[in-house]
Amino acid sequence: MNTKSDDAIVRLEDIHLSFGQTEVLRGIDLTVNRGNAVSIIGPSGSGKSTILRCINALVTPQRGRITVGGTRVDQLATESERIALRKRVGIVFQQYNLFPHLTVLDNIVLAPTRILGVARGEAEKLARELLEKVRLSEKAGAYPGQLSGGQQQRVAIARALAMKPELVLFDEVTSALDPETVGEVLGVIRDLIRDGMTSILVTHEMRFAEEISDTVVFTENGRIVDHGSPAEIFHTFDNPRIRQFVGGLAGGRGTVRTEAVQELS
Amino acid sequence: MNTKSDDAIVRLEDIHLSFGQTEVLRGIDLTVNRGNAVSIIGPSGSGKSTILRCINALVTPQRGRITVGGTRVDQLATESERIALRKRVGIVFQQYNLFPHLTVLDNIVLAPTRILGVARGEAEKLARELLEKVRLSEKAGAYPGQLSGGQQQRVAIARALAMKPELVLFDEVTSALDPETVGEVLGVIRDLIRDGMTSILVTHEMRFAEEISDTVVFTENGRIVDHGSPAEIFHTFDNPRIRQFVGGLAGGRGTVRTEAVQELS
Amino acid sequence: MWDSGITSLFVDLTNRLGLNYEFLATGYEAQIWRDGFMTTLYLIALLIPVSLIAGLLFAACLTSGRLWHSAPVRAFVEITRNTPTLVQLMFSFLVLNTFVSNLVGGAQNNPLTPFFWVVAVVGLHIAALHAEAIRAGIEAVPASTVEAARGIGFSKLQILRYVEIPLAFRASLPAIVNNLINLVKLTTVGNAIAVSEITYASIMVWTQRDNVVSLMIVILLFFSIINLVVARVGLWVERKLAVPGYGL
Amino acid sequence: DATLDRIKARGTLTVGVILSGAPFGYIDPTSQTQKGYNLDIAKALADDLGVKLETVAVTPPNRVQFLQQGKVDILIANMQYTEDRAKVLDWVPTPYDRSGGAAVGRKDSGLKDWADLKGKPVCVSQGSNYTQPLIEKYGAEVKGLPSQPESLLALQGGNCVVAVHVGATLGLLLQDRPEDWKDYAILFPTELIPSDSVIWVRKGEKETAEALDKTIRQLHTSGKLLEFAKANRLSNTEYLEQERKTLSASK
Amino acid sequence: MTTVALSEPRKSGHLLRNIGFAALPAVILLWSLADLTLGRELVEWLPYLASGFLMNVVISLSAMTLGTVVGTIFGILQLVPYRPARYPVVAYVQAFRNAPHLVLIFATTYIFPFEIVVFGNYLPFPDWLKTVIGLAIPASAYVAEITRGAILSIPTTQWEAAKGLGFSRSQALRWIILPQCLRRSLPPWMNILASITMGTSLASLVGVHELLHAATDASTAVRRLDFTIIAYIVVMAAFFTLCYPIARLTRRLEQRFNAGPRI
Ligand SMILES: Nc1ncnc2c1ncn2[C@@H]1O[C@H](COP(=O)(O)OP(=O)(O)OP(=O)(O)O)[C@@H](O)[C@H]1O
Ligand SMILES: Nc1ncnc2c1ncn2[C@@H]1O[C@H](COP(=O)(O)OP(=O)(O)OP(=O)(O)O)[C@@H](O)[C@H]1O
Ligand SMILES: [Mg+2]
Ligand SMILES: [Mg+2]
Repeated sequence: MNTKSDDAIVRLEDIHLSFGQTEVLRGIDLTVNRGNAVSIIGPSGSGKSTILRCINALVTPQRGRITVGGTRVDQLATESERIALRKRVGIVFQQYNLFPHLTVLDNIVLAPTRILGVARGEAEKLARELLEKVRLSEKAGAYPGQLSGGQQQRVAIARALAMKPELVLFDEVTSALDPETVGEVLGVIRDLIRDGMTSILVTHEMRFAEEISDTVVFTENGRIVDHGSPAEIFHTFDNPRIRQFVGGLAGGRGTVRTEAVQELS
Repeated sequence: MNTKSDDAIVRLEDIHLSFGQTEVLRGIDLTVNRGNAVSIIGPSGSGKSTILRCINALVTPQRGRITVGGTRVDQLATESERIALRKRVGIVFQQYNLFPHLTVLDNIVLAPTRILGVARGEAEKLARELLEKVRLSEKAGAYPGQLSGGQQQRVAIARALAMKPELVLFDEVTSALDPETVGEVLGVIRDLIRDGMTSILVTHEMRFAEEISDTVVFTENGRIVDHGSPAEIFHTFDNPRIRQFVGGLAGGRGTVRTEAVQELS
Repeated sequence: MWDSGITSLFVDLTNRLGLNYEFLATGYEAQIWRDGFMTTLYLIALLIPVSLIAGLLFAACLTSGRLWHSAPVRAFVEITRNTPTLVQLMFSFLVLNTFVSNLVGGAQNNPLTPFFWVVAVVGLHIAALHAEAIRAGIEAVPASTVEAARGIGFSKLQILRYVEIPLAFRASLPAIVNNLINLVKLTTVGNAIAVSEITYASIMVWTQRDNVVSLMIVILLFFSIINLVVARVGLWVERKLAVPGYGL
Repeated sequence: DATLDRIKARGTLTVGVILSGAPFGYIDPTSQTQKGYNLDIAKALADDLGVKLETVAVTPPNRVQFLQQGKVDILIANMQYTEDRAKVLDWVPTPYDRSGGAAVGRKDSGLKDWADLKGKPVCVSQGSNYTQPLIEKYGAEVKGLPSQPESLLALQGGNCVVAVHVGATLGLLLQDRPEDWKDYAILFPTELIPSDSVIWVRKGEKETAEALDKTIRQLHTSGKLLEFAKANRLSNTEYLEQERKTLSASK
Repeated sequence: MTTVALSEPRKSGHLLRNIGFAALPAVILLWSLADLTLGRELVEWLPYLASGFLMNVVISLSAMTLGTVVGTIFGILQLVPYRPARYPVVAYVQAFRNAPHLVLIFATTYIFPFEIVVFGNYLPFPDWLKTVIGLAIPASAYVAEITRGAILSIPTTQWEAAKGLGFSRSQALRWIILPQCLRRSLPPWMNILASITMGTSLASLVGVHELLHAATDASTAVRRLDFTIIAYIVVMAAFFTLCYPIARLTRRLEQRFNAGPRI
């Protein structure tokens, strides 16, 4: 089903996962190649976030194989092995990402210095470069509470990048933002993907997914019901369910978002 | 400027009011005849709520005369005189303001029994009639927290009516509601006005204002910049400012609301 | 510390107000009383860090998610909160202390003094209250912030150290300051086991001299001032740690 | 004067008694009433005045307060005559007992005399009149506990080398509960400030004191006091016997 | 995942709490059975101890009643716009919130007379009543703070709605604001109740016949070391049995009010 390739950095095979009684993932297969961007779309509760959390070893599936850059994630036994994996896989969530008691700079510097043991000076230098990349150089000394949602989310991305991950996971990073600030965050992600960052994105921004993805995956009910190039998924509409889903979103808030995206490109 | 008539129940003449440095009302003249419904429309901050609060003696203007059914409101000196006025003039606010510790029935019964000294049995009888009127008979024993916003607002209207006021003021009673419940509240107000209740409404629901008002007043910057019949105000568009204001609202959320209104009529 | 001239002037002046501080001019009573203030201050200075450190430990146990860590602390918290501190203190000093003595083979080997028991009982009692406050603070840290930290690769301990505790401490600071004010007040129970803090010293004086009102005024003033200082310092720390856009 | 009139007017004599333990005062568990030597004296005084007796339990820290406030009319509370007390209170001249402090401590403590207590921790009850001599004369480090049981527990817990209380109480305790106290003894042969236990009244109440004095003398001469003492197992009745003789002789 | 982890200790914690509740009485029972002479002494003294504990309950309830009435009034006074009425009350609250209970009990016992003259009649003013006042003073200061906080936490729109209906300030306070405060301030009020109840044991230090004092009396009379120890455990068990359910109820109410949709 998936394009098997030696360049695969992430490979999920037949992942099954339940929380108590509820089956959340019912056999997920997914391959992501180095340098690619994969978007996961699908209705709420279909298991999108859970897939990302499996890849980052935040949850462990009951069945199936997960390989991330040579590591068998499903077989990691100890917390320290899982931590070692997480250093290589960055993740950015929808909300409350930043540590509110630390300045922007300290938010970014904390993990490299405390986890990787990088010297403070070096970590700060990298942090400032990353802040430049996410266009927030002037906010280094601000606290998260003083930033808009979009700015916070960009800092969260910079913080994930500060660990120099091989792969970054984005879980609906713009869902909690007001329409005005969605564009700036998506702009930053677009730049990163153009620079060759491998990434998996869960998103509701269809236009954006279409624009930046190499592959789009549609999930429903814990299964991947369709996948392919953006053109195949968004324009062929083999699957009436996807048509309905994408159509519904585009008619609603999709229009507003698209403008914001285009503004920045 | 205003139609002077002996049947006037409310008359405002040259009302000026400032909060500290900010001039909020800069010469308001307004007359409301018994049995009429007057809508006040205008941009946010133009002083609409303040006009209502003046009529109800919740604030006292620095200059001008306010007469409500023979009482010189601007000259009321003591709190007890103001309270006597408020018994005759009901007001319903944007935030429904029900008393959360009392049931719906008790919310309605409290003021008549405690302030007017009506016997409990009689007050309850009236309350149940009013609940019937606002179509909430079955909710008499519920607490406000168990009701939807629209239901709460209808209870608030019933509560105001329980004092048998000569006049009811409505201050954007639907602004805090979700679109689905706007219609039911407007439906109740429409019925009351058709039954001959004198009322002044501050509202953003243009279609509704057009439908039920005898007079529409447009305020801006603490002044009444235009007034007339709904047809004059909404369809002649002498005033470019009003055209812009009404147009802007109609294009935005106006459409959604109109449906809700029509559903109930 | 007190020049005798000033003392007698003070005694004279207050005497005219109908207050009786004559004992200040005498021998051992004045000494006991002055030492009482120092002992109280010393107790407070010692108890504040003790209660905070023990409170942190308790909170760590309570939130560890391991039953064998949380259950004993939970039990202790419940007992200490629901029985009078005075009785706890007398029980500890008169009963537990004897057990300790027997354990170490006689009272002469027992290094535990009444002072120790006041610090232990009051300190741990307040620590239990701190722990509850900190636990509430830790539980108030948004789960997604913790998950974000996990996602970066922080270990459980690191998350506690760099994220949860700093945030929980800020959130629980008002409650902690309130507990510290209680701590200051609680030091007075020490008199029941002959720790010569200020109320003990005052009892020693007024049992001989019938000048309760005079002493009471001073004690109330004394505690008001200490608690004013504690509250002020708490407020200062709160301001110092305040983070824009977070909490109150 | 005022007190005597009031006692008569009310028909009750209110006596402050201390329940610091047998033989002087304690609660009897079965009847839950106060018993002891002090109580017997109080009863005899009330009977003699022809009024009812009302007793109020007092503690060393509050007894003087209670008397001065008028909460009690007189104090029969193991309070020995001292010059300091005589400055603020009046008293009934004839003592009803003579006692001093005894020190109970471990047999192996090696303490031989009061002077050995210098610098050592000593337990007493709060407000005890042994505090001052222990500190000023013997240089002991005094620890005042709320009452006698706490003081004795503190002794057993090793918080002080000796506990100093009224001799008779300690004597009886050691005698009655040999199991608990087998390692302990009254250490010093002499008593601390042996002085006369007197009945205290408010300052200026001379008449009351005189009236009561008459009764106390009578109780001495009639042998009643000695009888009470024996009934309550006071260990040392030497003083009472002697007093009985001298008073009878002078009569 | 976190939610899954959390629910586990909660269940066993529940069991633990109920076992814990019976632990102290169980110790007493087992010990009394193990040494029957001790058990007999204890049984003999139980009525006396119970009469002492009744005093604790009486003092605590009276002090809370008095403290609540005075505190509510003071809490309202702290918010009146007239400074001469407000400042003394604010000073009272600040001073007595910070004063140790013990010191206040000492103060009231020693400063107040033992009887008061009312129209030439001597009314006794017993010690326990002085303790009631000594504890009612801090209780009223705490209640005042709670009341003030609760009134301030009621949204101003409620005042406005009441005013709009024609309620006067005091009517609005009586019928609308205070009833809402009641629910908000119930949990903190119960915390004070527990704290004051525990404070009643301090009355033993001024010679009031309450439980701890009764236990001391008993120990004095029995003169057995093991009895003294078990008496302390009885005292702790009594307070625990009284205060623990209050604490549990408080926490339940807190959770319900925090989670509940209304208020
Ligand atoms: N820790 C958990 N315990 C129990 N059930 C969970 C847990 N986490 C997720 N679930 C359930 O698993 C299902 C899939 O959740 P998931 O968060 O992966 O969906 P999603 O596709 O990301 O949805 P959304 O678009 O709303 O974020 C949901 O039904 C959710 O309720
Ligand atoms: N109590 C007050 N103190 C100071 N300024 C006030 C007060 N109440 C209202 N204002 C100011 O008076 C102006 C008019 O307020 P008002 O509430 O009457 O406007 P409005 O037309 O009802 O607006 P909206 O549609 O937003 O409700 C605003 O600028 C407002 O900020
Ligand atoms: Mg999700
Ligand atoms: Mg308004």
